Amino acid sequence: MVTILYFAWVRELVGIDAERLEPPATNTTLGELADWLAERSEHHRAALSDRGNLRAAVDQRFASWDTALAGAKEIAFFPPVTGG
Amino acid sequence: MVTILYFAWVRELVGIDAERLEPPATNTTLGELADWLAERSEHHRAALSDRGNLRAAVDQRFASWDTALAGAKEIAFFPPVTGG
Amino acid sequence: MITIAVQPEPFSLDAAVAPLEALGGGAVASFVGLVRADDGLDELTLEHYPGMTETALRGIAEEASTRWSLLGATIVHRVGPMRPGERIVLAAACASHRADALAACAFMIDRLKTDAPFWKSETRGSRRNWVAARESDEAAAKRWSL
Amino acid sequence: MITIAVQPEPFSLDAAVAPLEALGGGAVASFVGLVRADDGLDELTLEHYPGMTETALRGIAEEASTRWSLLGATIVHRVGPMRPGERIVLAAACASHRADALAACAFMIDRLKTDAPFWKSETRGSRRNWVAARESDEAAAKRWSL
Repeated sequence: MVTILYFAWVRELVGIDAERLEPPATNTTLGELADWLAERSEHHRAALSDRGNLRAAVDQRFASWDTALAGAKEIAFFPPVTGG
Repeated sequence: MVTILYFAWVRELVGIDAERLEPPATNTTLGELADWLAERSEHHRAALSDRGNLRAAVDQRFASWDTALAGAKEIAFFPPVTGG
Repeated sequence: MITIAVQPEPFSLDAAVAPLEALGGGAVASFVGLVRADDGLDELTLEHYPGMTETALRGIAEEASTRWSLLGATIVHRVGPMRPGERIVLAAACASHRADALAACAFMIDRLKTDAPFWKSETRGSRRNWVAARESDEAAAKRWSL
Repeated sequence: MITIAVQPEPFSLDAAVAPLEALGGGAVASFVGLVRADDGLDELTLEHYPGMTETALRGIAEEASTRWSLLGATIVHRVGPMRPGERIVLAAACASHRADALAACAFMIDRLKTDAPFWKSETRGSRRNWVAARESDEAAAKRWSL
């Protein structure tokens, strides 16, 4: 099982801030997982389809779409950051 | 009459912090005034002879030794500054 | 000495830099980012990623300590709702030489803009919108790339 | 808005930057120089040239305001005797953009080291000596020459 977290407008579009899921083993990269999640609902699709405006972290580290997910426990999707 | 001010170790070597003097009209530059002042006493000489380690201001503005003194009211001699 | 704080409460500058000033370094540079009252802004809200935020801020302060000769670095970042004029963030560095403290402070605030998981939303009357990331922030962060 | 203070009293950072923070600029950079306890220093004493000091500091802050887009600049410099760990000087700048505030702050403290009439003497036990000017300060100030 993997914990999926959503932040900022990604969270608002998905409609939930977290979910626990068992992604299929065929999802080996972060990009593949995002594609799979986008199929879960219209809300997921709206939040996750514009990859250019989406960022992610694997186990609390910023990650690119080709990052391998092997062993990942917590994956987060969010907009480009705007702190400071 | 011109007010001459001394600061820091220049003040300590001269032994006074200020004096009011009427320099001869032949002192047209700051450097010439420093030479004339150095003649006033052994203390003045000790304070004002090492020109490389001496700085000055004319009417509260940093000035070089060739600065013309025409009309100057307040002239100060001091070491290189060490504030901040 | 690295100090990281992520908190909803306002912070005092004097209190935040006191531990840095006690390190004997002689030079403390700090940067404070405040909420601007742009276009009638009523409230700015900072959302963050608890856990990852602290790790990211610590990583930024640690990298600053690697790149410059520092005695200490502190980052304080508020989260939650804030009003115009309130402080959002503090990045501060203590060094023996002022150039190190100033450069490290500039580095930390630049990196913080792109490398820490915070998101700003703005409220004006009944309207709320998410702040878009700025390319100028990406460019500012990249100038520190080795 | 330019604020200059030359005073024997210690100063609060929060109080000193509050007027800058009230300008709505969003970015306040500040530098604090402190007395280091070098080689068993007991006391540092700052002598200055009353009148010229204020003019020189104002000139430095005004030049910073000319070179960068600032909403305000503040310099506070203590004079008289100080103990290790005490603040000597604050240079702070407020801007809409952090790069302006940071650069102006660095400029002011560099210039202050060479362009303002202050002289430091150090007391260790019964010995007192005048601090010599440093060539590195001249070099740091010169890098801002246009």
